[in-house]
Amino acid sequence: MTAGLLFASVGVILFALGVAGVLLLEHLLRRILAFNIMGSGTFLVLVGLAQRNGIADPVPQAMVLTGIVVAVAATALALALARRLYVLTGKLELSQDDEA
Amino acid sequence: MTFNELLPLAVLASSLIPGLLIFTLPESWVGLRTTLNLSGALVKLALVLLLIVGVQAGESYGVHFAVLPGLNLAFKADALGLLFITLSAVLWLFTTLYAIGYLEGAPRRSRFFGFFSLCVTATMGIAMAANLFTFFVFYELLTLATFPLVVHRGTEASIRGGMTYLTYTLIGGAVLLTGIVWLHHLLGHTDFAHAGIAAALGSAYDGQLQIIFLLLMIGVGVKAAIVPLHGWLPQAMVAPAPVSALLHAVAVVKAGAFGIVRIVYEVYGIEFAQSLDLLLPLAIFAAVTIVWGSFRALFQDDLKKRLAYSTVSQVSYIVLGITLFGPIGTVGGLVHLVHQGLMKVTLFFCAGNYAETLGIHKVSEMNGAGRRMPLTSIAFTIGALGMIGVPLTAGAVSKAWLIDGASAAGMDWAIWVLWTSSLLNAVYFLPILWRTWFKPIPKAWPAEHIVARGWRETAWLLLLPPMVTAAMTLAAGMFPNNQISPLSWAKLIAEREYVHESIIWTP
Amino acid sequence: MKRLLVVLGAVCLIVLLLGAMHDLAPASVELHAAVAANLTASGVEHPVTAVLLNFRGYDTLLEIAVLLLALIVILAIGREEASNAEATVDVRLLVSPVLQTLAKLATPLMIMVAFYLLWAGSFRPGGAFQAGAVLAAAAVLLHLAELLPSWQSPGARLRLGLAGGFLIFLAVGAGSLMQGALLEYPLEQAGALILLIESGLTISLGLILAGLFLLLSRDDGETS
Amino acid sequence: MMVWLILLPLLWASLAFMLGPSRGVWPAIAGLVAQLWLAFALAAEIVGSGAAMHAVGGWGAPLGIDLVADGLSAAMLLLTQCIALPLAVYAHAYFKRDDPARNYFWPLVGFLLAGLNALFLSADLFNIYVTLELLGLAAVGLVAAGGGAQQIAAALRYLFATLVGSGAYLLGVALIYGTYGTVSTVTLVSLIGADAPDLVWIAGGLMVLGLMLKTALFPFHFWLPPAHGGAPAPVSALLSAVVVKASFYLILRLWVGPFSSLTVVASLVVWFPALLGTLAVFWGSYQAIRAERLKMLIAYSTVAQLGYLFLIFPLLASAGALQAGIMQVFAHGLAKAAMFAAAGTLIKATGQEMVAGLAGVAERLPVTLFAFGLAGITLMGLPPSAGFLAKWQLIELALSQQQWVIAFVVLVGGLLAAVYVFSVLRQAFLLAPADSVVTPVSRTLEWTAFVLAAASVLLGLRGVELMQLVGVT
Repeated sequence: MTAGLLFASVGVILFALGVAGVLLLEHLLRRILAFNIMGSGTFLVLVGLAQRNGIADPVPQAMVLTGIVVAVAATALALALARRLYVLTGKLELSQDDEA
Repeated sequence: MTFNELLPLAVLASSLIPGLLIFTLPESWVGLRTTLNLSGALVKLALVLLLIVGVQAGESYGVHFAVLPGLNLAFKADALGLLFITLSAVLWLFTTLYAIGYLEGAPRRSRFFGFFSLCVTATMGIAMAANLFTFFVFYELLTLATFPLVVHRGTEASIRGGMTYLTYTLIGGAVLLTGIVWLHHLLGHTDFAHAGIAAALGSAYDGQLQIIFLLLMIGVGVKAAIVPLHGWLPQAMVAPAPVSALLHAVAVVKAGAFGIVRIVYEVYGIEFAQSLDLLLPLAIFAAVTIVWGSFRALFQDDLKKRLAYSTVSQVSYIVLGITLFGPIGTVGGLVHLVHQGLMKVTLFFCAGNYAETLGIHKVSEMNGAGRRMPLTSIAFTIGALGMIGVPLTAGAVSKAWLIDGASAAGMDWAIWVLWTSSLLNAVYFLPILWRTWFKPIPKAWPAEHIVARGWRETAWLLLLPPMVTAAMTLAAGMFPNNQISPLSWAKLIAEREYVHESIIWTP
Repeated sequence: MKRLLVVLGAVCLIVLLLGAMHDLAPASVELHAAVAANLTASGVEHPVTAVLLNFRGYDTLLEIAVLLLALIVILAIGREEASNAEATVDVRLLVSPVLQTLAKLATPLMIMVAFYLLWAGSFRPGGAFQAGAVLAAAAVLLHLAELLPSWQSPGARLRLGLAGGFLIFLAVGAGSLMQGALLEYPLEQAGALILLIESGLTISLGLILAGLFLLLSRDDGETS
Repeated sequence: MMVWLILLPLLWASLAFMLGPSRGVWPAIAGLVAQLWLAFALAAEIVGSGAAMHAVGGWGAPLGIDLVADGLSAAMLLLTQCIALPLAVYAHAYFKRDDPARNYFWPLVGFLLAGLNALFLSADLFNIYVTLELLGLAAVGLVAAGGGAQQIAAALRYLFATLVGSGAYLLGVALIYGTYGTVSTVTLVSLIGADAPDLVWIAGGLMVLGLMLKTALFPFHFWLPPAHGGAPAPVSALLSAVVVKASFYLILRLWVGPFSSLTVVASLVVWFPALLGTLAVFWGSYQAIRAERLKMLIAYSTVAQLGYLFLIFPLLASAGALQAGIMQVFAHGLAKAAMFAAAGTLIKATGQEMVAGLAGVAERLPVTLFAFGLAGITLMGLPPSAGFLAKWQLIELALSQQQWVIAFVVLVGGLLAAVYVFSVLRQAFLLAPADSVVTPVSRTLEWTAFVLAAASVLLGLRGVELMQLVGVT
C-alpha cells in the first residue's frame, strides 16, 4: 500500500466517522467537530487517492486548500448559529420534538 | 389572422374580457358592472348570430395554437358546437339579467359576476373545442370557475356543497384526463372529426378503446350527473338561484352531456361505437338514471332539490337519445339538449322568485302561490308541463323524437323507460301545480321580502327572464319545424353525422 | 434503531470504499503534467499558486465569496444593537501583563511574516490565505490580550476592508471578461495581476477571518 | 454573456454589503433586471446557435474550468431570474423598516443567486461543489437571519443537512478525481464507460445521495418543512421555488451526463429515485393535508411536488422526459414562489398563521387569494397551467413506456394536491367572523404574488418555446 493510498484509506474511515457523528451526536459543538472530521477525511481522500502513485499533483492540493477555506466558513457559520441558539434557549442541542 | 379564425376567439373574448374587467371593479360601481355584463352578453349573441349564418352557408370557422410540440389548443365552430353555443349564449343573457335582479344590494357582486363570466367563457370553450385536449382544458376551467359561485354565500352549508361538487368533478376530471392522454398516446392527436377518429387504429386496439371509452364516460358522466355519479347535483343546490340555473341548464350538466355527444359522434364515431358494443351499456346507464332521478324527485319536499333530481333524470334523455343507434334518436337527444335547458332554466328562475319574494323554499309551502304570483306561476306551469311532455311544449317534441328513435332502433324497452319517466314526472310536478293554483292562500307567507305593486308581483328583472324562457319553451313546442328552431338545427347535425345512412324523416 | 442504521451504513461505506480503492488503474488524465507544461504561462512559479489563482482561479473567486458570505451571515443572525454595558464583567484584570506585552511585541512580527508569506507565494508554499490567516491570528491574539475589543457591527471603512479584496478580484475578473475570457490574464501582466489580487485578498482575508472570531466573541447581552 | 450572470449578483451583493445594513435594494433590483435580460438573451442565443461554452482563464478543460450553457442550464437560469426579480420587489415591500431580517437580506440574496447561476453554468465537478456551498450557506443564512429560536434551530438543522449532503458529494468528486484525474464533466462523459471500476459506482451513489439530501427528497425531507415554513415569506418562496431545484438539476445533469453509461447498464437503479419520488408525493401530500399552519402546509406541498421530479428517471430513455421534468420545475417554481408570497401577505394582513384563521380573506384580499388559487391550479395540475402540461407529458410518457404506476402516481398526486389546496380555499371563502381584523397591506405584495401565479398559469398556454430551449444540447 502506497502512502497515498494509506492517506485515502484513513480519509475514508474519518469520513464515515464524521458522518456518523453529525447524524448521531446531540451536542452541537460535537456535531460541528464531527463535520470537520468528515471534511478532513474527504480532503485526505482527495489528496491521497490522486497521488497514490507517488507523483505530486498540485491540482488536488489546490482543491483541498479551497475546500478547507469553505469548511472554515461553514464551521464559523455553524458556531455562530449554535451560539445564537444558546443565547436564545440556553441549550446547545436541537430538540427532537419539533422535527416532525 | 383571418376573420374566420378570429370569430371563435371573439366569442370567447366577449365574456372573458368583461369577466376579467369586472373582477377589478369596486363593489359600488353597479352601473359600469351591469353595462359590462350586458354588453358582453349582447356582443356574444351578435357574434353567435354571425356564426350561425356562416355555418349554415357552409363556412368553416377554426383556429389553433401549439401549446407543446404536437399538442394544440384548437377551436372550431361547427353545427353541433353551435347548438350548444347558441343555447348558452341566449340563456346567459337571461341568467345575467336575472342575477342582476336577484343579487341587487347583495355583497361580493364583483366576484360573483366575474366568475359568472368565466363560467360562460369555459362553456363556450367546451362547445368550440376542436379536440379532446382543448375540451378538457375548458372542462376543468368550468369546474374551477363554478366553485366560487356554488360557495358564494360563504356559509358552512354552501361550502360543504361546494366541496362535494369538487370531489366529484375533480376525480371525474382525473379519470377523463387518463382516457384522453391514453387516446392521444395511441392516435397522436385527439381532433374531433365527423364519423370519428378511433376507427383508424384497427381492430388490435379494440380492447384498449373500450377501456378508454369507459374512462371518458366516467369523466364526462360526472358532470352529466349519470347515476351513480350524480351525488353532487342535489348537494349543489345550496347555491343562489342564478347559479343553479347555470349549473342545471346553461353550463355544467350540459357540458357533460355535450361531452358525451362529442365523444360518441366525433371521437369514436357512432357506427364504430356501435360495432364496439359501447352504446348499449351507455343506454342502460342512461335509462337507470332517467328512472332513478324521477323516482327520487318524488320524495323531495325542498323545491330546488326536487328540481335537481328532475335534472338528473332529464339530462339522461339526451344520453339515451344518442345511444339509440339511428338518426332519429340522435335528433331527439340533441334537441332535448336545448329544450331541457329552456325548461329547466325557467323552473329555476321561478323557484328563485318564490324564494326571493315570499320566502318559499318547500313544496309544502306553495299553497296558493299562483294567486299571489300569477305570472311566475304561469311560467312555472309551462316549464313543468314541458318536463312531463305535454303537447305544445318543447318537451313534447323531444319526447316524440326519442320514442320514435327508440322504436326505429328496435329498442322497445327504451320506450317503456320514457313512458315511466313521464308518468313519474307528472306525479311529482302535478301536485305542485295543484297546490299553486287551487289551494287557498295561507295567512302569511314564510318571509315576504318583496311586496306586490299592481301587476308587478316581484322585481321586474326577476319576472322578465322566466317569462321569456317560458315563451321560448312554448314556441319551440308549437313551431318545431320552423327554420330557426332547435329541431331544424338538430336535423342538420344528424345529417352530417350519419354519413353512411340515408335518412328518412318520419315525424 | 437510527443509531444502528447509521453505524451499519458507515461500516458498509468503509468496507466498500476500502475494497474498491485497491488496485485502481492509473488515472487516464494527468493534470500535473499539464500544470507543469503551462506553469511559465501562468505568471507564477509555484504550481499550487498557479492552480489556485490562474488555472482554477475561478474556484478561488467563489471561495472568497463563501468566506465573505459566512461573515455576512454571522452579522445577519446577530443582534445589531450594542451590548448591555452592565452585563460585561471587567476581565482586563484577569489578563496578565506579560501576555499583553508579548502580544504587543508579536504583532509587528506577525505582520511581517504575513507580508513574507504573501511575497513567497509566487514561488514556494505561501500566498494570500496563509498571510491572511497570520494577520487574523495577530488580531485574535490582541483580542485575547484584551487589547482589541470584539466587533459589534462593522462601520463603513471596515466593510470596505472586508469586501475590498473580493471586489478587486471581481474587478480583475470583469476586466478580463471584457478583454476575452473570465480571469484570463495577458501573459506579461499575469504575475502583476496575481500579486494585486493576492495583496487585496491578504488584507480582506485577514479581516474576514479575524471578523469571524471577533464577531462571535461579541457579547449578546442575553446570556445569564 | 453567461459569465455576467455570475458576476453581476456577486457585484451587487458586495455593493449592498458595503452600503450597510438594510441598504442595497436598488443595486439589487437594477442587477436583477439586467440578469433577467441576460437570461433571456442567453436563451435566445442558444436556441439560435446551439449550446455555448466559456473557458475560464482561457485554459479549457481539463486544466481549467469550463462554463457550459446548453438548453437545460439556460432554462434553469431563466426560471431563476424570472422568480428572483418579482420576489425582490415583494421582499422590498414585505420587510418592515425595523425588521432585523432585512439588515443583510440583499447581500445574502445576491450570493444565493450567484451560487445558483454559477451552479447552472458550471461543467466542473469540483467547481460545482464550491457553488453548492455558496448556495447552501447563503440559504441557511437567509433562514436564520434575524430570527428567533425556532428559526435558528431550523437553520441549524438545514445547515447540517446541506453540509452532509455536499460532503458526500465532495467525497464522490474526490473518488472520481482519483480514478480519472479530472473533474470536467465534459471530459468525464467519454471516460466513464459501462465497465467503470466499482469506485466510480460508489462515487456516483455518494454524489446522488448527497444531492438527494439537499433536494429534500423523501426520506431526506426532514429539514425542509421547518426551514421553509419558518423563514420569512420572501425567503421561503425563493428557497422552495429554486434552491431545492438546483440540486435536482445537478442529479439530472450527472444522470444524463457523466454517469449516463452507468445508468443505462443498471436498469434497476432508475427505479430508486422514482420509488422515493412516489413516497414523497404521498407522504408530503399527507402531511400537507394534516398541516394546521399555512406555511407548513405549503412547505409539505413542496416535499410532495419535488417527488414528481424524480418520477422522470425511469422514463429518461425518451427525450420527452427531460422536457416534462423541466416543465414541472417551472410550474412548481413559479407557483410555489407565488403561493409562499401570497401566504406571507395573508399572514401579514390577518395576523393568523393557521389555516383555520383565514375565514373571510376571499372578500378582504381578493387579489392575494386569487394568486393563491392560481398557484394552486398549477400545483394540482389542472388546466390551463404549466403544471397541467407537465402532468400531461408525464402521463403520456408513462403510458408510452407502459409504466402504469407512474401515471397513477401523477394522477393521484394531483388529487391529493387538490385536497390541501382546497382546504385553504374553503376556509377563505367562508364568511368572515365579525371580530376579524384585516390590516391593509401594500399593493406591491398582492400583485407580485399575482404576477408569479399568473405566469405559472399562462405558461400552460404556450410551452413550445421552452421545450425548444430544453431540447438544445
